Amino acid sequence: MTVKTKKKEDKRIGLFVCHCGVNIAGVVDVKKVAEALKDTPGVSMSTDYVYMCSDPGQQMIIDTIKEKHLDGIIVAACSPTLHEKTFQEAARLAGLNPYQIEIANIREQNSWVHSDKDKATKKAVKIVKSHVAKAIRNENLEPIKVDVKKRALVIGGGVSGLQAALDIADHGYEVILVEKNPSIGGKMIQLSETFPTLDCSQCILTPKMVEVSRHPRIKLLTYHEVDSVSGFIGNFKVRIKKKPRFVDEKLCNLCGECEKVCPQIVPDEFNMGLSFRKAIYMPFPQAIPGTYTLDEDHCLGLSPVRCGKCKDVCEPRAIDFDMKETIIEEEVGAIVVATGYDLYTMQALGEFGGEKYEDVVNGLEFERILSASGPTGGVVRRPSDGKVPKSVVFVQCCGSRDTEKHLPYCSKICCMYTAKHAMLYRHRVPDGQATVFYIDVRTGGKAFDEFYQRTVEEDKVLYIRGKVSKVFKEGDKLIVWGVDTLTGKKVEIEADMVVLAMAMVKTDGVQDLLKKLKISTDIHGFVAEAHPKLRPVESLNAGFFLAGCAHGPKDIPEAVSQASAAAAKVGDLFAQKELSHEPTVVPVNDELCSGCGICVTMCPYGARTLDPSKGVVDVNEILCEGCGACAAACPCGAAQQRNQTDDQIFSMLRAMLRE
Amino acid sequence: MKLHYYPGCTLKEKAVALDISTREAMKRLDVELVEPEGWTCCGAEYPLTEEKIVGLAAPIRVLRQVRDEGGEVLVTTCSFCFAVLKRANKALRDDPLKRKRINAFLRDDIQIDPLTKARTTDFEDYNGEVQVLHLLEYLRDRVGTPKIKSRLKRDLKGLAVAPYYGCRLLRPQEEMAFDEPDAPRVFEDFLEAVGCSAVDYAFKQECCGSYLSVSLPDAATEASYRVLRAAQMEGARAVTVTCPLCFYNMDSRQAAIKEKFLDFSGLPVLYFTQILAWALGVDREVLGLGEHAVPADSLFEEVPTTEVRT
Amino acid sequence: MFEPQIMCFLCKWCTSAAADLAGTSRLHHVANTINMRVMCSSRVDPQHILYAFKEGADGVFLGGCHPGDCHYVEGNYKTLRRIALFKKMLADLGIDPRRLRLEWISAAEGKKYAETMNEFTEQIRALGPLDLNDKALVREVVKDE
Amino acid sequence: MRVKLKAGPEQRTFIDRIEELSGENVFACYQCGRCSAGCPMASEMDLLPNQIIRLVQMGLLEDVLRSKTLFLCASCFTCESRCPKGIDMARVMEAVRHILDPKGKDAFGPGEISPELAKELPQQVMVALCRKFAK
Ligand SMILES: Cc1cc2nc3c(=O)[nH]c(=O)nc-3n(C[C@H](O)[C@H](O)[C@H](O)COP(=O)(O)OP(=O)(O)OC[C@H]3O[C@@H](n4cnc5c(N)ncnc54)[C@H](O)[C@@H]3O)c2cc1C
Ligand SMILES: Cc1cc2nc3c(=O)[nH]c(=O)nc-3n(C[C@H](O)[C@H](O)[C@H](O)COP(=O)(O)OP(=O)(O)OC[C@H]3O[C@@H](n4cnc5c(N)ncnc54)[C@H](O)[C@@H]3O)c2cc1C
Ligand code: SF4
Ligand code: SF4
Ligand code: SF4
Ligand code: SF4
Ligand code: SF4
Ligand code: SF4
Ligand code: SF4
Ligand code: SF4
Repeated sequence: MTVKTKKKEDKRIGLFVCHCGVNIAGVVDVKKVAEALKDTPGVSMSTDYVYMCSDPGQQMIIDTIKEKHLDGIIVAACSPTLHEKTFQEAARLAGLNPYQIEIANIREQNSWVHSDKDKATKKAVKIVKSHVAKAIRNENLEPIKVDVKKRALVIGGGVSGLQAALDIADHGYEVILVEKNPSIGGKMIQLSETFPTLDCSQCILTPKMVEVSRHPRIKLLTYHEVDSVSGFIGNFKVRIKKKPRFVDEKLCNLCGECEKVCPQIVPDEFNMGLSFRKAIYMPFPQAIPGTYTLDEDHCLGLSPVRCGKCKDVCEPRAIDFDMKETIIEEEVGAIVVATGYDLYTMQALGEFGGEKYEDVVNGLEFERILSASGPTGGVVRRPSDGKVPKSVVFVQCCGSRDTEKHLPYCSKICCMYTAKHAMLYRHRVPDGQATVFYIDVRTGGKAFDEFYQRTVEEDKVLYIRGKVSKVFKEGDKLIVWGVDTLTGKKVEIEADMVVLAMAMVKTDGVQDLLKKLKISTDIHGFVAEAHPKLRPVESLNAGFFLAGCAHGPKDIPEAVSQASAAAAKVGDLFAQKELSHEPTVVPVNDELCSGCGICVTMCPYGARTLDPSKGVVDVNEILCEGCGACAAACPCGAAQQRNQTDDQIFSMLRAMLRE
Repeated sequence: MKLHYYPGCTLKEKAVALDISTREAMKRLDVELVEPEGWTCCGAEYPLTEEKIVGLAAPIRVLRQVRDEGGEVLVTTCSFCFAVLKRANKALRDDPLKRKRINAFLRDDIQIDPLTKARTTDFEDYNGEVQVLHLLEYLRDRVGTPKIKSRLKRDLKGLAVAPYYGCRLLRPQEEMAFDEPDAPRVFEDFLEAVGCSAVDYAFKQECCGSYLSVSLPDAATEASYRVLRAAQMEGARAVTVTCPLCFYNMDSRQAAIKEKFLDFSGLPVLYFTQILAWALGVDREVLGLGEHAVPADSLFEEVPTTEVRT
Repeated sequence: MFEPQIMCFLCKWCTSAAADLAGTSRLHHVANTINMRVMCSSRVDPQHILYAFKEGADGVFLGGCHPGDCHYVEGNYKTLRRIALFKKMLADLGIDPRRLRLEWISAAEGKKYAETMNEFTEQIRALGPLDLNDKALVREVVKDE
Repeated sequence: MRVKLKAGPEQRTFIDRIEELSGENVFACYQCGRCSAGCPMASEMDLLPNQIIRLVQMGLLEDVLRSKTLFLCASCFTCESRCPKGIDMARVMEAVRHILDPKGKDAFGPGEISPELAKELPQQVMVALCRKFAK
């Protein structure tokens, strides 16, 4: 935001050259510098002092600003990263706008790297001159301020979303949790036991699910989807679509009568299609909210004429065929994206026969086969004929680490879950043979490698270092063609079942959501973080945070840590009364803007949009981070960065280069 | 309609049945096949190192001839020829340097009369203008299943046939680019269009031993046995191929296979065009069944193929 | 000996920090260069570079963060594309494209910074003073005061 | 047996030459072995395809040139179609064959085909074989 500023011709600039003991003065003739600039247009006084940043030094600056009615100052001293804030504060105390302070770096980038006094002095003069040129053109600026709506939206009800929602709610803020499925729980609720401790997944997740559903500050919206989002950090407006469940959650008493009479049989998603459910169903016994849901896509027709059997038997009259899709609107200040992952399709790997042979399954299918609540009650049986498999082959890196035809990245969790699968299988079928084909075993994580070692040493799982080329069926056996690169032998194994460690990929359809949120993704469609090391749980787009596998492959401990970190970041945001933002952004000059839209494509933060009605660009200054890429690209000079305008840059160049 | 067709040298001598059945069948689909004038052997193998690129001259000469005769498409049936022509064509399209080198090479070859040393014809650079299609691809994309179905004269009553792709037809995928190497459909779709049922088996894209048939006959015998047995185990009554070398390995080797692998009882091998021609009503005598080592006659007798009234 | 003038645009997050580090490590180097700090290498418009040449720079240096490390996500990629294109244009304007150098120098690479300054200066020295024989053309392209 | 690895220019030249001839980046191979797992001829080979490429990476020229494998590859491209790093082993094999002693004996020449066999063989196989294995 700009505040009234004097014209450059009327400006009174003060120059303060620092000796920094001998650090500067030992090489640069500081008096000469002060002297040389005395008569530069705009400079109304110049002086030098031994330590500018010392208390007396700062006091001198404050007093001089007041006495001489300075409109701007230049401190020629060390790097701005060191004391820019110090001198801005001093200026503020003297009643000067802090954006009128310029730091000329004559230490790190001059006296400390040169020994020729004459050259260093001349260079210092040029450096300072360039700042004078800039300073007379600086505007008074005020930080941009906005309010914050202290409510958060969490999208996705897997373990990450649940953790984030609980943490934010426990910080004392309201949370809206949107889950597209009939129940929360995500993928974790489908897992059997979890590495590295082998806790039963449901035992540790159900309490969290219940806590979420009972938390006074969490509004749980299952079977809902985000329809659109507008606004910006601190001030989002969200439209949320409620999909009709056709069963009143409050009335349904879980008697299950409807399910008994429903004639429609559908593959059960929770069991990965290894068993069946009805068109009216409860996803799994611990589902939250505890209610039946009528699946419109499979129901015979939502009308008593077509069927209506369920409605007839429902005593509490919970079933309502006339429910319609509705839209809810909410206002929130922050959005956490926790939409999780999916597995790569087995269809993409035709040579493994995953689509052709029932007994070639993916990791999640095997989780259900291992699970006590699964379709086989925890007894390992193969899907085709229910036999207990005596030889199971596990294939790692299915679709992962394949730069050429599939996905180049490592899915990170499959080494661990394959070890878990092999171990659990050996526990369940003690006379069974488990063979794992791997390229590398990657078990970085606390207690992870110990877990893998146990699988090999204690459970005698045979690990073969090589990739499988082909799986095919002969009679009722699956034949696996692999290789042991350690002995250089091509190997063939007869298996009763093959488990493919399919790569983790972005959630199916999530790109539509991310497009609505207008947040950036990486090339694989996972949500991109602001900085891989220093800002790993924030999106580049202000106000968006990320948690769990929406950001990339990870296990539960990591997903939960990230969720808590994202919640903490939301807490940071909400702890502020209002948001303030650097004003050195790039606005638009409506009169010069031709509406070409070039700058729009340059901006990594979506701060610039083309306003079709006005034919010019619209800048949301809250979103602009001030990189200046747009300013450099604008062919019309309509995009000028505050206090680093093209005019300022040109004038600095003149000051530096013209003899 | 006229269509450029490259038979390749094997079809002119050892695999006459493939040539004849192709011509007869295409006639019944209103396509007249014309051979590019003065065509020569394509070289059979696509040169795989950068220094052997003169090997591209032969196939490119053929393609240039097709272009000069006004042809836009060239079809082949033999997988080896197909691979060489298609890959050479793509190499010329994609790589300006190869384009230059091969054209320079061919320019000498055409412009200078070896005797009089005089320039003869005007030469126009060949830049990959012609499209090379395998007949299966042509049938799928240009003729189309509905038309094939409408011309069928015999009902093959779902005869169980195992399609054999072998190694040259689909790989390398980036260059052959007309079906998925590990989950192909084109051959299956063809068989279903002519009234057979396509047998799904695990070895349809495994190599039959290829040219190692000569230097390492035992390995080829074993490789072919694996394919044949897998097809038979899935209930195939015959295996069908597109390539004379595949045919040789799977048909002529069956005596050796039977000697070595006692569980194998023999399985007729047919060119896909023989099935097509038969279904389109071509007389059995014309199909060249006499060339087969494993009699296929019985198959045509035993399977009750009824005439479809038209 | 010819002492070239070299104008350096340094991104605040990486190369300018590297220049500071060269300072704290007292890595002495030639004094022919002079630095301007910008928020991101992508803030630099070819116009600025051309203007620097016109005002007397014999060489122009542009420093940014390594690919993947840009504080503003992909500003350095934008720079890379922009500069590659601009170098072609420079040749048309009669300015040897070698007079413009783009280098990724991270905040940790003080040594690389100092060495690059020395090296680039030598390179420009070898090329000799910039003789803008077609000043008019350059002037047309660059806006003036 | 212990081999002494020499990382000298001689090894480098060999590796560069293979890369240049084949157009493949042999260092892209991460030794997953998938090529060998699916190779129809692997059971006949003294060195598996992945071992060939490994030896090339290590610059062990002699071992590679000595291998029978070079003349067992049928250029069937099964490995190429499944290699996660897109390496075309048939090209690597051909490149190695290319730098074998040019004056050496043909691995398999037309002379080795008996007239009876020649009568029966499809033409293409003889042309192909000579292209692959003869000097
Ligand atoms: C076979 C297998 C075994 C595993 N075993 C273990 C193990 O033993 N130990 C371990 O630590 N980890 C294990 N994992 C990893 C574990 O599954 C994940 O780390 C964890 O589930 C990630 O949780 P999440 O919340 O990020 O994602 P998810 O569990 O995928 O949850 C995402 C949620 O978001 C919802 N959603 C998606 N899109 C939308 C949308 N547009 N709108 C609204 N909601 C949406 C989804 O419906 C889902 O409920 C295993 C993974 C696999 C594949
Ligand atoms: C060779 C090597 C290379 C690496 N390269 C990378 C890389 O390229 N990328 C990457 O992401 N990671 C890398 N890492 C990992 C990275 O170093 C760590 O992840 C990171 O430094 C951990 O930070 P920390 O704050 O947890 O611990 P530390 O950096 O160890 O900080 C702990 C601090 O606590 C202080 N301290 C200890 N005890 C006490 C006490 N009793 N009282 C007060 N203070 C105490 C210590 O003095 C120290 O300052 C590398 C690690 C190594 C060993
Ligand atoms: S019959 Fe009604 S109350 Fe009972 S489970 Fe079904 S919907 Fe719920
Ligand atoms: S109306 Fe639909 S859900 Fe109800 S019983 Fe019939 S098919 Fe099932
Ligand atoms: S985690 Fe292991 S199995 Fe999964 S992609 Fe990485 S290396 Fe392969
Ligand atoms: S301990 Fe370190 S070096 Fe070893 S496998 Fe783990 S991450 Fe790699
Ligand atoms: S300065 Fe950067 S962040 Fe701001 S609008 Fe321009 S491109 Fe976007
Ligand atoms: S680049 Fe400049 S002229 Fe074009 S839309 Fe943006 S501000 Fe307007
Ligand atoms: S399949 Fe490819 S990456 Fe794997 S070992 Fe063979 S050549 Fe190397
Ligand atoms: S191309 Fe050669 S190495 Fe590759 S699978 Fe075929 S025979 Fe084996």
